[in-house]
Amino acid sequence: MAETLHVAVRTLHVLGMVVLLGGAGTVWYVARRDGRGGGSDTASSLATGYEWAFWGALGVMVVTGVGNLGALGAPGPETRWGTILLVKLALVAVFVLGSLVRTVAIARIDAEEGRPGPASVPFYRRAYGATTAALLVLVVLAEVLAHG
Amino acid sequence: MAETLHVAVRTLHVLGMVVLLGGAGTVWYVARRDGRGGGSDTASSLATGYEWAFWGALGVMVVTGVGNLGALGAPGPETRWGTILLVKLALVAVFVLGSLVRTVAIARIDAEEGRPGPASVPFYRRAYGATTAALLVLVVLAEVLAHG
Amino acid sequence: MAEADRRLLVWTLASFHVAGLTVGFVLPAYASGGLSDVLPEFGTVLGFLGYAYLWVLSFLATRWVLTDEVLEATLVGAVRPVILRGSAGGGLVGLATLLGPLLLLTIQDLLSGPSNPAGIALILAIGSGIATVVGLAFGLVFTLLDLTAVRIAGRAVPDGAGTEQTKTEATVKSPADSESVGERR
Amino acid sequence: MAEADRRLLVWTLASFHVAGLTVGFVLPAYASGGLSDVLPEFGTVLGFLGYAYLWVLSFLATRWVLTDEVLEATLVGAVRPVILRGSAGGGLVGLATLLGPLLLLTIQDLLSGPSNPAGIALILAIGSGIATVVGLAFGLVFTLLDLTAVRIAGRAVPDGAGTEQTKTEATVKSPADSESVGERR
Repeated sequence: MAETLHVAVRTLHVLGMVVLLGGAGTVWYVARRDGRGGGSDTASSLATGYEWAFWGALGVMVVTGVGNLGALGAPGPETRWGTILLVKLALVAVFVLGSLVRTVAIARIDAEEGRPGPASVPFYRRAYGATTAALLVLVVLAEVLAHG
Repeated sequence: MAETLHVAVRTLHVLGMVVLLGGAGTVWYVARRDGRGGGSDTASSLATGYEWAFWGALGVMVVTGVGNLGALGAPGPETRWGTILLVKLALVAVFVLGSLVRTVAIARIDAEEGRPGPASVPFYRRAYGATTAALLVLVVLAEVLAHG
Repeated sequence: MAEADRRLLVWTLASFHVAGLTVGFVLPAYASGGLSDVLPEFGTVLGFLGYAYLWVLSFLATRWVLTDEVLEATLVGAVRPVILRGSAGGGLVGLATLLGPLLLLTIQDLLSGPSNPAGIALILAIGSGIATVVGLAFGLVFTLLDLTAVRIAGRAVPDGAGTEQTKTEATVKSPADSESVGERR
Repeated sequence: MAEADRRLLVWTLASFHVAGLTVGFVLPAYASGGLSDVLPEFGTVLGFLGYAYLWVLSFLATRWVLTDEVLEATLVGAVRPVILRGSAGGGLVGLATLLGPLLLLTIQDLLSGPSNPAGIALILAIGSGIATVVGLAFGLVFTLLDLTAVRIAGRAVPDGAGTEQTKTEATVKSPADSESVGERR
């Protein structure tokens, strides 16, 4: 039973990351592709959908992440493992704050322009490129913590 | 060194799944959303991009998956772990065959209709819904194998 | 702002408050070495329920804080309304965070008649006061964080989405806005 | 079919052939219990390189098999050209799979002059023959799998994308097709 719960928590943690990283990567890819063509409708409508999904998935990540930490009986902060975890937690904190800015900016773009013009494409590209990069670093840190 | 390699292999395996599942989920979500609205341009252009990414990521998944199996020194097929692995491998085989059909169908839709009409939306929805569902099952099996 | 965008903001800020609070607790708690002892005893399911409870409280409070008037006022640069309301919302969340679980734990005792009503009432009053003040403080901190994010986002978005411009555009464009947004979702 | 779609098909089929071959080997090998002993000795990096080598071979062969003519013929229902060419491509891949690593392993011996040229040539000839025949067989199997997938896909796609219709449409629409595809990518 505790086994099953633990596997479920881990699975949810991975699926949460799939939503966060897969979504950010997709929006980034579409914004890059559209930037060359001209239009930004696809990127914009995907971005708005992503922001909704993002905060749901982030909640799942936080709660399953902490749950994992508890179930593992994490080593202390003075160990090598603990240092990496501290780095990861700090990066998570920065990432969450940055994502708040990103979502608020997206909501502003949606509100101000009925249909976002091509002027917002560079912003999409930068914002989702940075989000993707930060999440990639977090995945690497998570793998190091899980198996390193 | 071997440690680092193993973590890199695991990370690639997770990132490959992010591409496969994140992408399939996104196309499915967009096809569902567009189906109500009418147009299918976004779903179609995303789907074509996804199929390119899919086969690259699948190769990464296969090679890192087998690499993992080797590095783990997998238990034999008669254990409970081995039975789950066999189920997973069989599902992977079916999934790969099904994905081949899906990609060929997408290539046909792209080739036949200059701009895919709304008639293809139900196909997108079914195809990517099934892909997403199969990948979800594979993730659960993978988590059970990794930590169960 | 169109209704759809307000809903996205409420959803985002409510989720951010709980996630930020959790990370903001776990980080120093782990760094100080105390978390490793406490966390395993907490229980996974209990943790999930607690998080969900906090999220619902945060959602209700954020929605209450972020009325159309407060949002409009904030976007044109007035910070007083949102800070006042945000702190008050935080206080309510703090109070509910204490009372909800407490009620759940003591419901049986309360129904069977408490042994010392006056003593319990006193302890409850003191506890509620502390919880409200702590909630107020957190509400203030998070409101300031939200405001900072709004400021930075305003600068990050292209074509200088200034505050005055926003006001007029939001007023003029409002119907077209909500139409196209609704169409896209 | 437009050029972009042919490229997607080549990329997809080449990747499928290697992935399918690998899964098709690992599944029975693991079920029989032999894999657990062999695999750990194989080495991760060597496995990656081998996979990449096979992929390149598969890509070259698939691109060689899937010329415009073969593809057109297949789409109107003629299976002979693709089966013949597919099997031949498989044979070439089999041969290259043997010779590539072999050359790499024996390059030093070859340069310093082999001790028994005639014996080596004989062994090489036999080995090449076996590798080619095995490759032919796999080429045939995978070509049949590909054809089955094309058939099923033809039925799954809406508005009955029949074979004759495809031919004419592909001819008539070709310029518009490649334009819009290029624009979308």
